[in-house]
Amino acid sequence: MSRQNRSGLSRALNIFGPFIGLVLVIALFALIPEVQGRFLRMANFKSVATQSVIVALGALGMTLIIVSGGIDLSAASNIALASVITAYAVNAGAAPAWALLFGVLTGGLVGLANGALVTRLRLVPFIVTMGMMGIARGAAKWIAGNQKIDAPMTWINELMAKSPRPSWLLMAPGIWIVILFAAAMAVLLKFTVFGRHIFAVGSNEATARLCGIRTDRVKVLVYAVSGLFCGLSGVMEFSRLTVGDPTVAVGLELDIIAAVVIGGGSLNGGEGSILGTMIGVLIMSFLRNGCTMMGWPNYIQEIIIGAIIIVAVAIDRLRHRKEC
Amino acid sequence: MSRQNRSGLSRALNIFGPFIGLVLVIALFALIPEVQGRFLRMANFKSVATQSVIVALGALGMTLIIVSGGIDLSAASNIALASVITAYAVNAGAAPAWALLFGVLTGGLVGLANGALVTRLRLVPFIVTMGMMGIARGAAKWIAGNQKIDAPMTWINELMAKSPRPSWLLMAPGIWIVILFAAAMAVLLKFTVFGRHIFAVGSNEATARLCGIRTDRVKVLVYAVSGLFCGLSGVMEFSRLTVGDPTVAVGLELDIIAAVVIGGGSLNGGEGSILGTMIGVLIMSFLRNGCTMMGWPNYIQEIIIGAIIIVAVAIDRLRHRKEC
Amino acid sequence: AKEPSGPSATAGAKTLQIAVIPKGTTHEFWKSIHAGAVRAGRELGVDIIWKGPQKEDDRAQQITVVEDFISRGVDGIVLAPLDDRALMRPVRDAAREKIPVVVIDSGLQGGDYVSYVATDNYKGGVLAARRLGELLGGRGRIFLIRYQEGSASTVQREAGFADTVAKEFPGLEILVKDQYAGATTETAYQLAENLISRFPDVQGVFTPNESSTFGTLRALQESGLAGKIVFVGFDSSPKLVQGLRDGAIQGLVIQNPARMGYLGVKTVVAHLKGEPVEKVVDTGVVLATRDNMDAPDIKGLLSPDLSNIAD
Amino acid sequence: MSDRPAVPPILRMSGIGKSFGATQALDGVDLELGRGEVHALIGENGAGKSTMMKILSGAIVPDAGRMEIDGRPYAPSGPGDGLRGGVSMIYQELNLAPHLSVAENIMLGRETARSGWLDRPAIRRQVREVLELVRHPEISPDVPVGRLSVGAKQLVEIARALLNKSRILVMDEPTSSLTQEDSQRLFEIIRGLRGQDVGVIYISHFLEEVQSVADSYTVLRDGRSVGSGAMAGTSLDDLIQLMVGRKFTQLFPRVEHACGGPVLTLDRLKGRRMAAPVSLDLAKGEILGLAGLIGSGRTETLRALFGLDEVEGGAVVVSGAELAGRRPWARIGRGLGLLSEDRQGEGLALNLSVADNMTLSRLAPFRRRGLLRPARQRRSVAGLIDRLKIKAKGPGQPVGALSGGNQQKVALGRLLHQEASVLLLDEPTRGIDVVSKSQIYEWIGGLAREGKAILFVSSYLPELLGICDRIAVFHRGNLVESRPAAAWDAAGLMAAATVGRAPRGTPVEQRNAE
Ligand SMILES: Nc1ncnc2c1ncn2[C@@H]1O[C@H](COP(=O)(O)OP(=O)(O)OP(=O)(O)O)[C@@H](O)[C@H]1O
Ligand SMILES: Nc1ncnc2c1ncn2[C@@H]1O[C@H](COP(=O)(O)OP(=O)(O)OP(=O)(O)O)[C@@H](O)[C@H]1O
Ligand SMILES: [Mg+2]
Ligand SMILES: [Mg+2]
Repeated sequence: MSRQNRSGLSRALNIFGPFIGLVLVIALFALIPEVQGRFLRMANFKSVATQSVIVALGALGMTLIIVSGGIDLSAASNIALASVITAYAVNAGAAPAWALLFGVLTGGLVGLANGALVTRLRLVPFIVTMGMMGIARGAAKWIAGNQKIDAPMTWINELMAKSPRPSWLLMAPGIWIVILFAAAMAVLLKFTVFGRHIFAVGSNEATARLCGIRTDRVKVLVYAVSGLFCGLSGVMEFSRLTVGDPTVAVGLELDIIAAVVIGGGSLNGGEGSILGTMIGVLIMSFLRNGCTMMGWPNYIQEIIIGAIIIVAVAIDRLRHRKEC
Repeated sequence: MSRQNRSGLSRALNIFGPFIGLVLVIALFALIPEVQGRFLRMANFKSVATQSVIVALGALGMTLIIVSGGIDLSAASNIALASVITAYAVNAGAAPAWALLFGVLTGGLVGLANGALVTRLRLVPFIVTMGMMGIARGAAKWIAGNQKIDAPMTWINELMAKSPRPSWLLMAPGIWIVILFAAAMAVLLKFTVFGRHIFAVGSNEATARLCGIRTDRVKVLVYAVSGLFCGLSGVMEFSRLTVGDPTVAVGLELDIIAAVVIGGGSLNGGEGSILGTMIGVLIMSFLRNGCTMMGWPNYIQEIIIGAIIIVAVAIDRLRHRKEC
Repeated sequence: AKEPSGPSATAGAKTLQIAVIPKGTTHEFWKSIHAGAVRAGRELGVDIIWKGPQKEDDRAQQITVVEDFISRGVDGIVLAPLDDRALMRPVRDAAREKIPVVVIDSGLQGGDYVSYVATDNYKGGVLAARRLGELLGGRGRIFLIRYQEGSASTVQREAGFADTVAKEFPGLEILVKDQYAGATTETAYQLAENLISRFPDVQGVFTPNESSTFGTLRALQESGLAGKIVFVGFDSSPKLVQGLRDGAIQGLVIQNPARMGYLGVKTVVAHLKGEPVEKVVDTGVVLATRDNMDAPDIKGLLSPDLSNIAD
Repeated sequence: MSDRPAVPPILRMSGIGKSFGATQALDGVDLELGRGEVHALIGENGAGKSTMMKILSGAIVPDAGRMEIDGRPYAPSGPGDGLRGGVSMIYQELNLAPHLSVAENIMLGRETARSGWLDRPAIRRQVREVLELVRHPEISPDVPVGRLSVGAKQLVEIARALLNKSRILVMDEPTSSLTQEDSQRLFEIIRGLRGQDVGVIYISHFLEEVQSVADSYTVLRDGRSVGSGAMAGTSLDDLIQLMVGRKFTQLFPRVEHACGGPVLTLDRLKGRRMAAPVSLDLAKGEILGLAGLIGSGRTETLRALFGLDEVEGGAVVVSGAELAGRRPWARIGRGLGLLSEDRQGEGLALNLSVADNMTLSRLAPFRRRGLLRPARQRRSVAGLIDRLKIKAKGPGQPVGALSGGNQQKVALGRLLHQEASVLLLDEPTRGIDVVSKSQIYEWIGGLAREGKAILFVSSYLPELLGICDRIAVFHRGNLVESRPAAAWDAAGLMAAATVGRAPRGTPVEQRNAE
């Protein structure tokens, strides 16, 4: 009986656990009188959500990769490259829909290249994607001619507008896109054979192979899908900036990875969830937003976010230990 | 007989293998008529060696960490912090020797903190050091008051002077320091009990524990030693810049890790060597040097270096596969 | 990239090689300098090698670049130092190797260079403060959004701005003064957005360089504040010029980077030919507003002709 | 039982060869398997059995030879091909994804799905059924496999293999961590499969088991087939003679030794993962066997005793002094040494050399003025390799390249090198061939004669009865009964382990070595 209870409690902790961190962060700022009123407003929440879109899309793909036991350091460069390609296409007169497609596919191609290198050459993902990080960033600068690419405004730029055109959308279309894809990926991970195989590959690759799972195919797919998400994220970045900027998002890969890990992903593979990741993204965004609102200097912000990453993971760790 | 030969060959490959990459890179530029004469000059080699000192010192510590199965993303921030502290101390009127000591110890403390967090809280090193990366960088900016710190010239700044004061040194004292410590660390890794323990912890931590190795102590020591090296590297950075700059070396941790991995280190732990790492450092430095001399645009350089990282590790991989 | 050399290449004599080393390579500002340098190169028949630090704004890397060019043995160097002290030693090394250095854009301590060709950054900040103060009538709540920790030229602009506000417009209240926009447009965008969430009643903003100006412009546009508050920025780009025309930006302090690059190369070549050169050359700053933006001289500065750089 | 010669054999492997670098693991081996036949593959450690079967499953590509299934050529390029070709396999080393649940592991690679969507109810049903089949319905399908004991993990693997319904089922030492009861159940299942025309290849070092379950056999020695035939009419001695090439007489050599005063006392020791506190005494020169079902808590007791698991209460007294330090390094300092039951996960650092693995717990003898002398280390390890008859290229070979049994010997070698005075052996003979086993029993006896104290955990009752001075039985985490070995018999031990109470007045029967 008591065991039953305990497992019920731990299950509850497991479901609500990830939210605790988020609630704590929001509560923290909501309690500071100085910013209270401003912080808790709908407009601010919307703006935080919009700021989160780019990291969130990258993190969706990164979750798949991390669950499969990999890592992708090229995500941020890939985002920059896709944003440049989209701007280039719009600028060259392509229809916005085509430009969007090009951007997304560019991301997908980079991801595919990552996957192919990881599986064909049997290299550790850390190295492959670290190399790809330089390659994609260099390519972005090359294509953009070391400059921002100015592009005429199109409906692509509406995707990240805080006050969306059909006003019944309430939030930027980008946010809805994230919600949609997050739901889709959560279902993919939990309820499909492919999702199961991703977990298996991350948990024990040798076993997965011996059980007849085509581990290489799983990995290539995971990297390719993740690349597509980076591409979409790049399109959103372009939408937000209205220019294609090859220097954008430097170092963002660490934010993306941090979001996944704060959300319970394990860099050893086999663990992670979309819900957790999304909460991780929001935690980071709210922290940045709150710190700026408080007018704290940037270095304080850097220190706090560094500390929070450690604390969040430590709490997650404790939670897991209790459980077993 | 043929077996004997084969194993002899593979042993030769094993010893000279790491050099192949370096020789290839040097040969590449030595064959381009445009820079040939200049590239192969002693003065240029000296200047490349001096440029390598900072990464090399960081990579010495990183090799220990990677062999022990960890990783340190905070290395570059730690270098910046140490350089700021050294400048601060010199500026505040401390004797140069004390300033140097403070710088090195600061690095050591950050390393110690990493080690303590990794072992006490049982967190993955990736996360701990990612958090520490923000904390150390923020602290550096804080201490420096968001500015670089100008400090009067002392003998510390001679450490990285291309034309050293006692001219019989031939090279910057910093280079000698690297050679000295590299030799010491190579001996430590190969010929001491502590070195064996590092390999054991990296190869299988549970086994190490079973064999009575104090795995936590080994890890804390490894991170602390690595921190000391980062501290020293920070002092060298200060010596080179003549100012304490909190924004220096952003992203350098990836260069450092790449050097270790190009040199045969495995991010799964249990593999790596000091010689390999040093060659990895030189490969990266010569590539940068050659590309700059050629006047190639940065994006080309970024792409080339990204590709070289992948190729170098792929070659290493092939070499290993042959062997078994 | 290496430029095709001018008429004298065919003359058979060895063409001079001049390395031009910016702080970074991806801002439009540096593109203009590049364009100016290339124009001077064409006119004088010298090779221009354009090469910035591998990582934008990294002092250590810039030292490496200077050293590598000394190794290569170029004939002269035009350098925009990332640090007024850190670059002293490599510049001295160059002098020792008889390679003259002309410093552009930001200052350098010591006297090992031939000439200093730059904008008066402090004055740029002063101009911006006056514009903002006048438009607000000397009263109001404003942001000073900084660029990045440790960047000397923008620090001077920020100082010029803050000092002038303190001295001439005591009625202006600077709500925020130690927030850094960071290196990229996106980081500036987020910062400005968050600041606006916190202080929606802000009346004026100053930003000290192109990326922070553009990021802030995007944030103002998105929150519907563009044109409603007084916004003065620094440097130009097509989107900023558009903003100026639309009334979203009330003033852009612009420098003359092309001239900086042009004069930098001219000066170093003159020195190599043994001609006397000025120790300090000011390339001037002006304030562009909606009213004067179509005047020919201002127009040329706002939309520089970059067509001659071929990469 | 080749009484149906007309039908083509279900599997024919001929001229199989494979070498790993300089090691020739297999050299022209032939094997035939008939429908409904259970074929035993036996041989010494390192003879090439696992390699042969990995070739069959597609995990390894052979250098030479051909394979046919049902008369059709069969050349798998990966384990996936093998499975689709109708071959499923239980590998010698545990092969599970620790983060996934029992159900997920059992269904791995063969998830019941409707166009890509997992059919959860169907999966649940099938997993339940197969767990019933192995008579362990108490294993929860939802618990992550990483939390199971080794024995339970092995059951999960068996369940997975049974679920596959393949034409050919290969079992590489499936019972190495099972109790006899579970093993018996497995044999029943195998006999059932025989009726369904499935061909089974069975590898085990428990030759009595092999004899009772198999119809025919092939013996490998040094990568060559040295004999095959029908099991009926072949005696154990014949098999052993084929395996080792000489006569072999005594499995349980008696080494006379005397017990002295107590050296180790557990006083209500309670570890974090132990169900109940345990008290016991161990005397100098005594071999104390610990029997019990899987999950009965023997491993947990050893781990708590050795400081690998957190200790919550109680005391450990060694030679009269209570141990203060609770970490393994402190315990090793007091002369304790542990052999882990999980040799791949914990026992060995697979990519380190044999030399490093053997000497890791005591490097001091090779140190002079702070520096190690690798030549000395190698020499001393070479000595151990000879003594233990480990099949390895040399001290420098990575231990991961050795066969399962030889890896186990390396782990044992470490304890010898460590010169531990209290040896905690958790299933020390797992995966070790008969001859080596008797050798190991002899050493254990020898160690006892030298005055070392030995805790011997085993699920193989004959060896407990054969070499222990005293045997204690665990039941659900409690030590329920401890008697001199002579006062136990196999049935009594089984009874005590299953119901937690020894039958009263069990007659002291002749020790049954089967
Ligand atoms: N990956 C490998 N690399 C190098 N050598 C190997 C490898 N795998 C097996 N071997 C060698 O092949 C030989 C046969 O090994 P195998 O595992 O087939 O033996 P086995 O009969 O299963 O022994 P055991 O009863 O101990 O499990 C051994 O000498 C072993 O050292
Ligand atoms: N069927 C099972 N289902 C879930 N958990 C189990 C099961 N069997 C064992 N365990 C876990 O294993 C622990 C005890 O296993 P342990 O390895 O100590 O037993 P053992 O007697 O050494 O068995 P073995 O013979 O397998 O080594 C239990 O506390 C339990 O957590
Ligand atoms: Mg085997
Ligand atoms: Mg056990």
